Amino acid sequence: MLFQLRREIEILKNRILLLGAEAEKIVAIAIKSLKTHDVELAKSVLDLDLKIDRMEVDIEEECLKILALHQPVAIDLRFIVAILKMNNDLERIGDLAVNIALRSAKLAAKRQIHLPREIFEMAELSETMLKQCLDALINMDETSAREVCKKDDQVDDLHTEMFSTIEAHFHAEATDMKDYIRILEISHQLERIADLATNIAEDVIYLASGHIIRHGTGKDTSRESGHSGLTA
Amino acid sequence: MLFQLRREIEILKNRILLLGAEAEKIVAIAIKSLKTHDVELAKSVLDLDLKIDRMEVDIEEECLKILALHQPVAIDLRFIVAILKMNNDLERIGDLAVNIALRSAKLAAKRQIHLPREIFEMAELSETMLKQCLDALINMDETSAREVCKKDDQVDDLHTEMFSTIEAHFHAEATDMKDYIRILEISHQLERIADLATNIAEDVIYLASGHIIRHGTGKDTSRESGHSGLTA
Amino acid sequence: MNAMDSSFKIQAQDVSFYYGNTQALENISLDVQTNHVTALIGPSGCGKSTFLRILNRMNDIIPGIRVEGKIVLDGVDIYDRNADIVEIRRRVGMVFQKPNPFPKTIFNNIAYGLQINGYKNRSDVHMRVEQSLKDAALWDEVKDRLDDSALGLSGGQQQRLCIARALAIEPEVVLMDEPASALDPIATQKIEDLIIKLKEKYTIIIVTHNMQQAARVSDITAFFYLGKLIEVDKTEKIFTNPKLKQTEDYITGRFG
Amino acid sequence: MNAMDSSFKIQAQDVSFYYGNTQALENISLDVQTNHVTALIGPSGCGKSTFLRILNRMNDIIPGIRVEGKIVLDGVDIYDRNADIVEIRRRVGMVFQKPNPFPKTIFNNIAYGLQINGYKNRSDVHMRVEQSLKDAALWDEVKDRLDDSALGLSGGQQQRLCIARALAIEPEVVLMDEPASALDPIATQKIEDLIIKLKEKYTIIIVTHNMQQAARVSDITAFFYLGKLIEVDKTEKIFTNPKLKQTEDYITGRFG
Amino acid sequence: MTFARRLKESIAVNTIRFSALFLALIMAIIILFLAVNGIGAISWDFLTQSPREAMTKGGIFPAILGTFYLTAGAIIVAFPLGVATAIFLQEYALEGRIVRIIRFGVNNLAGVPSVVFGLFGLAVFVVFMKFGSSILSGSLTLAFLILPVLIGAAEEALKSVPQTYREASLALGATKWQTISRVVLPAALPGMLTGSILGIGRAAGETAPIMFTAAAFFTTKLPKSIFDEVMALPYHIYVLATAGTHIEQTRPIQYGTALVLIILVLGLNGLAIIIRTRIRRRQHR
Amino acid sequence: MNGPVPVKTDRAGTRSNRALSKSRRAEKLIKSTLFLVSTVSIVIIGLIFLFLFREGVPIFKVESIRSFLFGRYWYPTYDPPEFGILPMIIGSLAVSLLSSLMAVPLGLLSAIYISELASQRVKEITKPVIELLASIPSVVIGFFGMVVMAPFLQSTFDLYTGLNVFNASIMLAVMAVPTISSLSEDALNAVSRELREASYALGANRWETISRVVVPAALSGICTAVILGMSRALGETMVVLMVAGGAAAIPRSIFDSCRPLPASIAAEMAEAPFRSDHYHALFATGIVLFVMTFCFNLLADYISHKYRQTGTATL
Amino acid sequence: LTGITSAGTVVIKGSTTVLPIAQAAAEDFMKANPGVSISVSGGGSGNGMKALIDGSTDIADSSRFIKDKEVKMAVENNRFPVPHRVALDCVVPVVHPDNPLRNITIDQLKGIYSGKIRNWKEVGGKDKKIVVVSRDTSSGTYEVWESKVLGGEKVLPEAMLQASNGAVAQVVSKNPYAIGYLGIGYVNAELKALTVNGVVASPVTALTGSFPVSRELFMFTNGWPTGDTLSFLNYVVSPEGQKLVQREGFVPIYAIE
Ligand SMILES: Nc1ncnc2c1ncn2[C@@H]1O[C@H](COP(=O)(O)OP(=O)(O)OP(=O)(O)O)[C@@H](O)[C@H]1O
Ligand SMILES: Nc1ncnc2c1ncn2[C@@H]1O[C@H](COP(=O)(O)OP(=O)(O)OP(=O)(O)O)[C@@H](O)[C@H]1O
Ligand SMILES: [Mg+2]
Ligand SMILES: [Mg+2]
Ligand SMILES: O=P([O-])([O-])[O-]
Repeated sequence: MLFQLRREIEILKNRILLLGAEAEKIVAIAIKSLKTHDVELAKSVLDLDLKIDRMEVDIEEECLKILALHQPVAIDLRFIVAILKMNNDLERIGDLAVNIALRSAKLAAKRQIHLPREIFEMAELSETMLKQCLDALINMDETSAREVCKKDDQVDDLHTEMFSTIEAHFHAEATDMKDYIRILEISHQLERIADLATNIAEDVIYLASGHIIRHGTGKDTSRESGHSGLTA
Repeated sequence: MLFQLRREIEILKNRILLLGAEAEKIVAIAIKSLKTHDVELAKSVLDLDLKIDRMEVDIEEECLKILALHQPVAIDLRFIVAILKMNNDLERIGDLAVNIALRSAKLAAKRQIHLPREIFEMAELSETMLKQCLDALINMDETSAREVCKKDDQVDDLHTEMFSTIEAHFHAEATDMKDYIRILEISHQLERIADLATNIAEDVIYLASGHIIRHGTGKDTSRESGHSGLTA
Repeated sequence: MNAMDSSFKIQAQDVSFYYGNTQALENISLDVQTNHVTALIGPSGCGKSTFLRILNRMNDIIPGIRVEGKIVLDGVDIYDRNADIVEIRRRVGMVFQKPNPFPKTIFNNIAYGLQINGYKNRSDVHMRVEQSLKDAALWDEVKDRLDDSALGLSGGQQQRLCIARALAIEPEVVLMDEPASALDPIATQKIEDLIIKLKEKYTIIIVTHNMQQAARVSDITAFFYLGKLIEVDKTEKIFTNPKLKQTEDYITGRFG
Repeated sequence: MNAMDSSFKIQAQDVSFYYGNTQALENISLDVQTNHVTALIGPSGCGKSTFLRILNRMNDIIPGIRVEGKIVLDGVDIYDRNADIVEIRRRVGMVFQKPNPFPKTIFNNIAYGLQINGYKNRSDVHMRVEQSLKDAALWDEVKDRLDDSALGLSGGQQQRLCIARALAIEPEVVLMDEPASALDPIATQKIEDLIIKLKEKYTIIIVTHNMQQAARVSDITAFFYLGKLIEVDKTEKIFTNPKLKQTEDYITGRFG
Repeated sequence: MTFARRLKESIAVNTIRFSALFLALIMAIIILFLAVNGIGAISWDFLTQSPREAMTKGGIFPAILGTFYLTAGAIIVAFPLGVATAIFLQEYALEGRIVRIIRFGVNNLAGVPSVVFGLFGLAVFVVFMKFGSSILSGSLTLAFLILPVLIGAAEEALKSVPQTYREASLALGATKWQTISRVVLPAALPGMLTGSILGIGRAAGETAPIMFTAAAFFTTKLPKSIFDEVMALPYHIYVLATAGTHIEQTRPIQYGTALVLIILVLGLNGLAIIIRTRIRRRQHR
Repeated sequence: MNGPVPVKTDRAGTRSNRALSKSRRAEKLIKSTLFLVSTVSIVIIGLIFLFLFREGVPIFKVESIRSFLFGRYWYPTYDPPEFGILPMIIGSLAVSLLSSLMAVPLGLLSAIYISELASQRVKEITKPVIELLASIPSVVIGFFGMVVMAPFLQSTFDLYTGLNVFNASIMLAVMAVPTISSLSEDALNAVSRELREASYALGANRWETISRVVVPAALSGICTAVILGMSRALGETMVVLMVAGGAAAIPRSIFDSCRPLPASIAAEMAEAPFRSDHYHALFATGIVLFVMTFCFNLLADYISHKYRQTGTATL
Repeated sequence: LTGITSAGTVVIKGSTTVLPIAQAAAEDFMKANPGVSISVSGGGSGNGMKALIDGSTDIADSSRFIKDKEVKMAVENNRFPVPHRVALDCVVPVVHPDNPLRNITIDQLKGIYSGKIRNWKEVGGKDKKIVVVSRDTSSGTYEVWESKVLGGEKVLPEAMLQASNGAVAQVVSKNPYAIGYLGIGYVNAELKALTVNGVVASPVTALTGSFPVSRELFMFTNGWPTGDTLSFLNYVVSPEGQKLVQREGFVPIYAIE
């Protein structure tokens, strides 16, 4: 039963879920700091990010180790490769959360600034997406992963709206332009977090079905029950 | 001599270099379009990006195939994993170049806008870095890869300077704020291209030496000539 | 039954095989592509060797066997009553699990097959011996000792000699039953590299219980289980993303 | 020479070995950690088996051998003049390449070692037979046929029986010389899984020429070449990032 | 190891050693005794002359020659039969009733006491076929006596040719007979030769089968046809030792003849053993 | 084959059909020739049976089978003659059993010595020497027994005669030991080294390994060796003819002389008038001897097949 | 298919008693006639007769006269045995030289051979068991012994039956307790010939018939011999031949100087 490989994969799965949890947490903190203008909170993400970085390196080494020692094929191989990519994505999410937090720390000084409604909608959406894609990973749930992908469009739309919203506010309030740029940047980071969650969801789909759907290239042929191809 | 694996790795190397070349090209085009205000040129990156996306997917599948069929270990395994990551990075560079081009297309309408000197410096630097990291890959040249990493700091500094520069201009000229945001965003993309080039350089270092130096975690123990460790 | 197709060298059509009363193969249909390496994998006793040996009627020497269905070689059923077994075996060469050079000189090991097949002219024979040794990537290692006993060669060299011997009579298909399982890793590599080179000229079918080997050398992989052909597909497909759960379970070791 | 260390079960100190006049091992120093699996890899003839068989003095059977250096088992040199070979072999068990059950019943295969080592009490023997079969993950498969001949078992079962036989007399170290090389992939998996389980209780040293196997089962890998120990390190290090180019070349197949 | 275990081992091992030594001693005594007593009688004349003066003088040349004819005749008949039978059994026959019967025949032929062969030869060749007591009758009797030895050796030789040689040859498009004649037989031939040498040794040493079928007490003239009787070494020893009026006077001749026979037979066997070790060594390479 | 009719041009048939059928005919011819030749053994066995019976059975017109087998007196030339071969049967059994008692332990132990204890050098010498001894002609052994052993025994043990069961048994043992030793050694040798190593690896010493692993694993081969050795002793002619003494009475001690079956045949065949009752009786004695050795051989065959155990595991 | 008739070849078979005579005669005859090849085998009188009947020998030696049954069979086979008396023989009781006994009576011999006398002391020797050595019951020598000594009694089963006169000589000469009997030609220094009823076995007593156990030795041919066979037989009965008979220890058929 390839006992050892099974065990290693189980461990790896746990670790990536832990990393996912940390990524959720860091995003949540960053957004909370934005909402609550809590500079201390915002600064706390830095430590968390360091931890995430370490976890990412460890997971990558673990993947490499598994590839080298157990030489997985088929589903196992796809799993490791997917983990490798998710790992990268989750680490990026950590970085993005740091970006958000740094900006919200700057913004915190200026409580009067109006944070557009959309930004919170986006925040909420991307948090959900992140949660959902990790759940999809746990359950190898293709359907739920596909939902994540759909939600990404909403986030993109919201981000596009942001420009107009911000511009409107900008002209109306004429506050420090830098702050608006910051808000825009936060929106951008959220959009990217959503993107990365989508990537993860795509990887889950790939894992569960064996199809790459990224870049819209998904060649959708599904499993058959008889035996295949070359014979009569 | 594991003939087949050698051959596959050779092919893969060529493909990643091709992809690298395309990435250089798309970045160059984007920057040129920015300089020359050439909307058509800017739009041409979209096709190129599509091509890059396809190449990326192919390379990833190729890597997967090699992992599955040849089950490389040690240097060969590190190479494949490094390629997997570079592949991702190069594709991202393509995306970033598209972003630049899209913004430069928007800016093209407004020739009067002053593009800060730094942006071209950054463009030049990140182009160089990209070129250099790909050369480092070809030659497995750790030294040159480490130079790339150093240059990244310059780019980061330039990007930070950009904020002030832009603010200064902004107040002086009071043009459309959107345009300045665009310029800022372009600067941001360039900074990210430099980051990705650095990533690639780091991967080259990893490949050549076996050490992960990303996130400053490089555990630097170098090869020995005697035999190691556990014994007396 | 599908139509004859010239890109298929051998077509097994609904083949069943019996050792006495025990059925060893059940309705196998498999088309072997010309100039490809086809690997047969599966757990021990699943019928890989049996199937392979059906293809050149090597099983005929076992008493009490029965074949049903058709094995079509270039459009002709080799189990036809009028088929010339000897000629079939010439066209469908075979390399065995353990290197088995004849206890003759290196030269005569190869010349034997030629003489049997009517090569009389000495210089002809010489030429073909040299050529086949070159094809088998052995020429450089043995060219100065053609008159030494073949038994003095190392295991890996012996196996390449056996391959050369099979190639000398210009077969169209080469069957290999676990050709590297008796060899150490380094000799195995040489054989694997050779197989990949040989497919330019020959159609190769190889049985291996080393899945990694199948992965490395073959273009097409066929997975047998309990006498049935479960799945056959491009090797990279089988090893990255097989269609059937059974195959996936086998190659990832979730089996048994 | 380093000091005795209780986390090392066996310490080879500057060991050289000769078959008559030919030197097979040259100044090997290797410390084997307690409750770890140590794998010995290297090309054919590099001295893996020789080294392994030094560790329980199995080489003593061969005439004309000579050992230099020290092999220290729990702080005591086993090549000391006063060493009790029989006792050493009881403490350092061995499992061989080809499954070699005695032509006795399953039960007696295991009981033999116990009786020899002075277990007289029948129920004691019974208990230990059952325990060791359980340890070797074979109990469920054979518990209803303990009185059948061991030769009726499949290859994989036979090999597990041999492992059980070795475990029954409660050795501290288990040496395994290519224990799965005669087995099919599925039986091999079972043995590999077993090895990993066994390391909780035993110190295991395994010779294998299947590098993947070494990668899968071992904690520490030692690479031998031409009678020398080239590199020894954590297995994951050896297989992802070995220190020496020679090792890297061997495991990536750039060798020879 | 407990003391009891050690003691048991050393007693057992020493008993075994002692028995082996004892056996060696007995054998050495017999051989040495014959050699010491026989060596004096052996001379060039002894080997090349006929017996003279009521066998009390002269040599044993007719007996040597007769033994040669008998064994040569036996091997000429038995070798092809043995090899052909072995080939049939090993290469052609499918397991089945016929093979079982043939094998049964061979196995039992091997166990037939030599005196029964003598009876058989007497009844069939001498009497029934009217060959009389002659080289022909004796050779045929001996041939059937050694046939199982030859079949056994030839079968072993064929068996030791790896099955894969045959498959390899067939896979090259050789016919069955080509395979046998060009691959299998050459590989098996040394083994078959060893077998036939062993057969010769056996035939040369047998007395009972030729007693009624071929052996003459005395003849100086060398045989002219296969229908002549001949003297033979084993029989010569027997009659010298048990018949004749001058037994004590012929004692040296008896020892000498025994020694010659032993040297002949052991020589042949030694040859077979040497060939066999050569072959084994070659095969092990 | 359920294959349909072959398809048009037959590439597989590049050789002309005539050549093909010719070579097939040749192959067939070779096969049938070999078959015919290989039946020779069975024919011979058949002939032996046939002629033994043809020449032997007529005696049973004169003497019942029972009184032939169990009669205690052998007076073939008296009037009326008595044809009881019980003394001969018992003589045969006595010498073969006694010789086995000597030869089996000696042969077995020396085989164990050669295969298990002797150094490679000693082994390389002793093994062929033993095989050589197995081929010493029986007449030579008989000669030795008669000329050397008999007077020696008689004077050493103050016997009435040195030509007796004991002497014959010793000489037969000398003949059988090499057979038993050599065949047993083969059987021991066939026990794989792996099996021995397995035992050593469990902490067994040499004697434990020999007695509990090696010998049991070789037991069927050893049994076959012993039975074949005994069968050889039973059928051996010259030794008993020259050494057993020739008394056609049931021996009462091992120092009595006796007349085993083969000796009786060999000694009297020459003198018996052609196709006389005596002649037939001797052939009938041959039948008895033949049947006895036949049974031994069947037994050996049965044991070697039934209990065939290979030393190594079969995969 | 009978090979015996080939020119220049004479085959002789039969009695082991006559064997030394035939061998010696053949040797000398061949020396004188190098063109002739003679082969001599033993086997016993019965065997010789059998060979004569089935035509596988030219001359059948016999230590007794042909039996009725054999004549009948010969005639059935169209053979006509012709006896040629070639020598006389005494069948002499012998003991080991160490045996103090010198003389023995026919009755004692009968007692010993029929098993009624089992100890030497009963005939005046040491207190030792008598080891009885006899010829095979089918031999010519035994037949003489049976008729002249045993007189219809059966030889005791424990008697060591030997296949030839030589063997008897061997056994007796090696065994101090043995008694045997054999043709006078086989008596040698290692044996002690006993006088029977006080009569010494010798050519004279044989010729005169005073030795109780004497007999005639024959060579039988099929019909009147011709060619080399005839010459050989002539040689045997010629004075030179009879000298050989004497030399071999037998009694010539006529007195020679
Ligand atoms: N000569 C034979 N007679 C009877 N059954 C046989 C014979 N050869 C093989 N079989 C049976 O046929 C089945 C298929 O055997 P085959 O040798 O083809 O398996 P395989 O896939 O080659 O296995 P492996 O990997 O062990 O070589 C097995 O169950 C085997 O026991
Ligand atoms: N009994 C022996 N006598 C002499 N030389 C030997 C003996 N056994 C092994 N050798 C030699 O010692 C060297 C090491 O042999 P060893 O069996 O230890 O190699 P190995 O690494 O186990 O090889 P493999 O992978 O083929 O089992 C080889 O060169 C071999 O030829
Ligand atoms: Mg197979
Ligand atoms: Mg080894
Ligand atoms: O051999 P016999 O003279 O006694 O017949």
